[in-house]
Amino acid sequence: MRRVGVFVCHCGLNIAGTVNIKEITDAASKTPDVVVAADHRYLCSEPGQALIKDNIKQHRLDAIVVAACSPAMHEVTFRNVARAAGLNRYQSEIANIREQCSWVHDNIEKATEKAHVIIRQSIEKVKLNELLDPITVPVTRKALVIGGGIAGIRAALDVANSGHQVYLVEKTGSIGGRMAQLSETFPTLDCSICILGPLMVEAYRNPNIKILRLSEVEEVKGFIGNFKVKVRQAPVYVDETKCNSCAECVKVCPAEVPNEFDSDLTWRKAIYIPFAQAVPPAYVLDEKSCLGLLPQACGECKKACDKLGMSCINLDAHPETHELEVGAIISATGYEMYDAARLTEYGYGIYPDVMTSLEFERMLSASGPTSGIIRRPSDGRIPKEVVFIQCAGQREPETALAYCSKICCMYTARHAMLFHHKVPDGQAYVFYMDIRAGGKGYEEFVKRCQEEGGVLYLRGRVAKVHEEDDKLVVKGVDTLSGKTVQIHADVVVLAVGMVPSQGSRELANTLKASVDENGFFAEAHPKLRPLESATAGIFLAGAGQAPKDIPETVAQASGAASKALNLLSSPTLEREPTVARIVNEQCSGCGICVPACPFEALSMNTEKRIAEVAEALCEGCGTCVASCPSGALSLRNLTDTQIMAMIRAGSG
Amino acid sequence: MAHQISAATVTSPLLRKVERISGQNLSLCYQCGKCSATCPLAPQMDLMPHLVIRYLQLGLEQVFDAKSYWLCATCFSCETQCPRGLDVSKVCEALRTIKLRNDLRDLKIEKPSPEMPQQGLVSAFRKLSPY
Amino acid sequence: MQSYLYFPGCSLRTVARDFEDSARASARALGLELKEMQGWLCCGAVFPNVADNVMTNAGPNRILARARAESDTLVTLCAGCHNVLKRANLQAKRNAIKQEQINEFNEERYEGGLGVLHFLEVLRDRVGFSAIREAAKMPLRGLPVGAYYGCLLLRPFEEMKLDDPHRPSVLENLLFSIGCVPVDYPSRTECCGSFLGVGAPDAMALLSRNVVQAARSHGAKLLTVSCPLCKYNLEASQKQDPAASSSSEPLPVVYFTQLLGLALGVSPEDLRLSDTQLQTIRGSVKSTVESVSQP
Amino acid sequence: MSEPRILAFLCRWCAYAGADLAGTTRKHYDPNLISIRVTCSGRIDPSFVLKALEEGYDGVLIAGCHPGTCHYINGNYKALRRFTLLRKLLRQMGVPDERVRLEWISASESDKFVTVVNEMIENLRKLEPAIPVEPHV
Repeated sequence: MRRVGVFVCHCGLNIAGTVNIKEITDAASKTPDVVVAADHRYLCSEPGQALIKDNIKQHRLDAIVVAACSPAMHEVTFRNVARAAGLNRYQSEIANIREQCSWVHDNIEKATEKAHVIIRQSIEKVKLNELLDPITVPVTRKALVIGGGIAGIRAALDVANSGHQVYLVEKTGSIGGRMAQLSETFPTLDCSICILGPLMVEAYRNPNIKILRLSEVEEVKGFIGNFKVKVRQAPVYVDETKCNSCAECVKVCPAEVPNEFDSDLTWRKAIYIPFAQAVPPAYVLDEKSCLGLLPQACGECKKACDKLGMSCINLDAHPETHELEVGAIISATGYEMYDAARLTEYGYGIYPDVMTSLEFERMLSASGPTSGIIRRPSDGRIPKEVVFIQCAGQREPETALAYCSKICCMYTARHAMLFHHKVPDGQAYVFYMDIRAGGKGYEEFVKRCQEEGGVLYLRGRVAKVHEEDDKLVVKGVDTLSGKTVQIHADVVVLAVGMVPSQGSRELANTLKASVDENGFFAEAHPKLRPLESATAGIFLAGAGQAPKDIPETVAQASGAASKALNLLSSPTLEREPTVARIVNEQCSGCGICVPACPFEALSMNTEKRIAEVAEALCEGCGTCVASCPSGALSLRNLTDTQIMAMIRAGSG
Repeated sequence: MAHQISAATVTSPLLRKVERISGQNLSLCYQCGKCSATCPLAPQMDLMPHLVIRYLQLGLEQVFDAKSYWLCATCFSCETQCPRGLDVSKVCEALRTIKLRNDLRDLKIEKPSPEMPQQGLVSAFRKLSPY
Repeated sequence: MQSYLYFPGCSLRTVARDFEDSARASARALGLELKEMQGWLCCGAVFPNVADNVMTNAGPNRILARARAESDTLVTLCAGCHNVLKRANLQAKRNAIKQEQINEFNEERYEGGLGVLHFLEVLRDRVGFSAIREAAKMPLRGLPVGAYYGCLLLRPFEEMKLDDPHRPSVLENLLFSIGCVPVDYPSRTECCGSFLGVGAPDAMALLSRNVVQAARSHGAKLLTVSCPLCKYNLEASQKQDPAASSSSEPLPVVYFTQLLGLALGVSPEDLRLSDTQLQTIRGSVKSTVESVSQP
Repeated sequence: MSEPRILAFLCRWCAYAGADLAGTTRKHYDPNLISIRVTCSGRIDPSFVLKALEEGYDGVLIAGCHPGTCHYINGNYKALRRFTLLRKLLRQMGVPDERVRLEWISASESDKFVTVVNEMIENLRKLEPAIPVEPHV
């Protein structure tokens, strides 16, 4: 015989306006095992909570049901109330009579009847709840940051500066990411590498940060507080501790390939420095373009280096696997540009003077392929008329990306103004749909670009770009005047969208984190938990989670770092105890549950020939329970018996 | 006189009728103008294709006064380019259909050339006459 | 000899005999037979573009039903008919309720099961351009041709799925395989004016002239098409063009099958090529060869 | 004739949150629906559905996360597989398809939730009232 108390919240008129509170409170009080039922205008308020506590003590309750708003709102609140009154916190259940009853119905009689059913269900459930306590597990107080862009660097620095060790894993030969490629940043027109460079060096010099370049996460096992990570590092042919960037190796290297840092607008050697400010400041040997590693055929770089007595180059280097133990992981994998060649109406890849915004960005950069002079890729001439097409392949659910990349309005304004600065007698045109300039100083910046740059903004889209006598004919529309327009341009710049970096989806699988419909890392809650993935202990920063600009990225990176630090600050952590449990006697040892578990929490004990649950690994989804043919598995506080009781409670 | 906008605007009988006959959801249109930019006949139209949609969104009967929807050659350029998957040619067809079903106007053809393929004549009758 | 069931359509039996005859002759030269289907009728020229129209679906569905009785594949030539039949076929697959209405109306049932192919698809996907290259005994080396797609072969893209709607290549690849030099010009997928030639000839003429001019200014010596109505519009607009007559000869328009046939060694008479067309072709092929061999 | 009643098993990460959102945005739907919040659609044992039908519910709705978005990686795929088998069983028992539905409803798709519920009730109205499934059949 249980002693249950039922508490019904009016929530002002939110519930009381549609549900007859008196009727359901009376009905609840007559339910078997219910000792007391009471109501209050706002149960979440101090007096409301006091009412519950008083009743628990006065009636010696051993379980409570709170009929109020969704458990997403106040489940924790009322568990704490129960605990404060001396109950086990898992002896509290919520009956959601607001979001799923009073707010969605208007017939008082029907809503009252339904609220009563919902409360009955919760009573049946709470009566079968076990006494549980959170599980305590130890924490490895180190962090792993995946991705060495501005988000990863910021997050790594924040964690490291708090005294914890950080592994910063970067896929390419240098940290710096996309931000290193940019010329100036909006809205301040800071030189991008000038503000990023010092941070890169700071990360390199920080004794708590270990940078693993040319590396990728291969395997992640374990769980929050105790991850075991395997990182595969490609062969490091050039020893970064010895290399002094003398560039003798580059001079002799015979292999030339397009330089990805310059968006393939220039060439680099097979042995190269990713860019002038690269960190670690060392050369990289690109296996794919090297003329002969296996078998060694060329070796000119090594000879040149050895001649100087440096011996930094080891052509026999092998890939290495680092096994790391960390407590928290921050994923900061960033973005890449949508493939503009897929937008066939604009002729990217066919007409050399149709370029992407990132290519134009490189051209604006003083260290870029043209040393900051804007030139037409086709003939090197300085363009006079430039057309910028915003939303190229964006906000197009039927034809390309459905979403808005958020930064293009800003950088396009900047591009148009910088073009005007560099080519004063030139003319820039911008096709736009809306100008989205929300952000500190952003609207002012766009207006300034428009005014100073003499840019002609045309509200509409472009249908087609084609070549005509060494000009690009741009056919578009200005919807404000209702006229179709045609511009003979020298260069067309496509503001293509941001897409998740290649391999994000695979990494998400490895991390057991999920991605959204566009392939970006999914946050645990879009409003309230934007820095965390749904998997405990995996945090998110930067454009790998959603398109965002640099300030937002940096803010999110620091936020994710603080979340990680929160976790690393204590030697142990608590987890929800509502995990799977196995009754050994009932287990037939069939092993069906083992592959059903997505978290490898189930395994076969070969000696006893039964399955075992590793509680620390169990996330509590209950998939194994539904798969168990002998009923040996159950999910604590959501057992089959409880669900059956709830089904019955609802039907009568 | 200002066009009166009210709650009835968004459910105007005209809008509903056009949506039903064309099978298109006009609320998809966000007025980017790509249909007008791509329409080969737009330069000859008195109301740009995107404005045809806009007039309908606002329930403006004056859309029928335009000659645009008679000029639509059903080339589907707009359909191919629309980022939201709308087919403006179907909307034009719906406007023609409404007009033709209401007043049985006859297609006036200057003596067609003997070399005109049948498909041209049949298409014209199907598109521009009530039969 | 591989045989395909084939739908001619009205225009091909009257003003566009040159299209049909050249297609069947080229097919024969490639070892294919285009076997005319039984009991065909007019496809209706346009696919009903409004949602509540059942009647104009009657024609194409009767055709599909009758073709299905003979084969599982139906080949078409005219881009207009192809558009109607392919889309009617797709509708039968996608919209069961509507199909039932149509079948009741027709009292002749079509329940899918037919593949509708354009002859270009047969050439590209079944024969293959490399096989055509080998079979082209008399390649039209260096002939600069503007491939004109128009609308109905490509669009609505999601239904036709024949090629990239903005930058198609099937005609160019065919032209390559028979030695021609396809000309890239911007309006090759733009509308010729279609049926507006009947009710609004001036509107049509503006569009067609734009196509012709663009092709000419990019160096095309002739245009090739897959639709009798396109051909008529492109030719008629040039005849009526007051500006063009003084400056240059009209740009001839031929069907792609005529060029194909010529390259495969079919006689010009069997392809129904006119003297002017033939002169242009021979002139350009010859002159290009000369210009190459001169230095 | 009494109104048809539905029992919905809602995944707490998506469909339950979607149903909450319908509340927050005050989108009304038919009141003849009672929900049970589960951890994941993969938690749902086919016997729950049979039990619900046995208890006299006219319909059962299972709603989980869209493919690829499961909070527990792939619980929804397992739900789909179990559902496919369950469907076969239900057909053999003569239970019309309208009575049991599996839907993917994300936390933001309150509209879809409302549409699915209303549509399902509407479809159930057209059916004969349910004869409770005998547990031993």
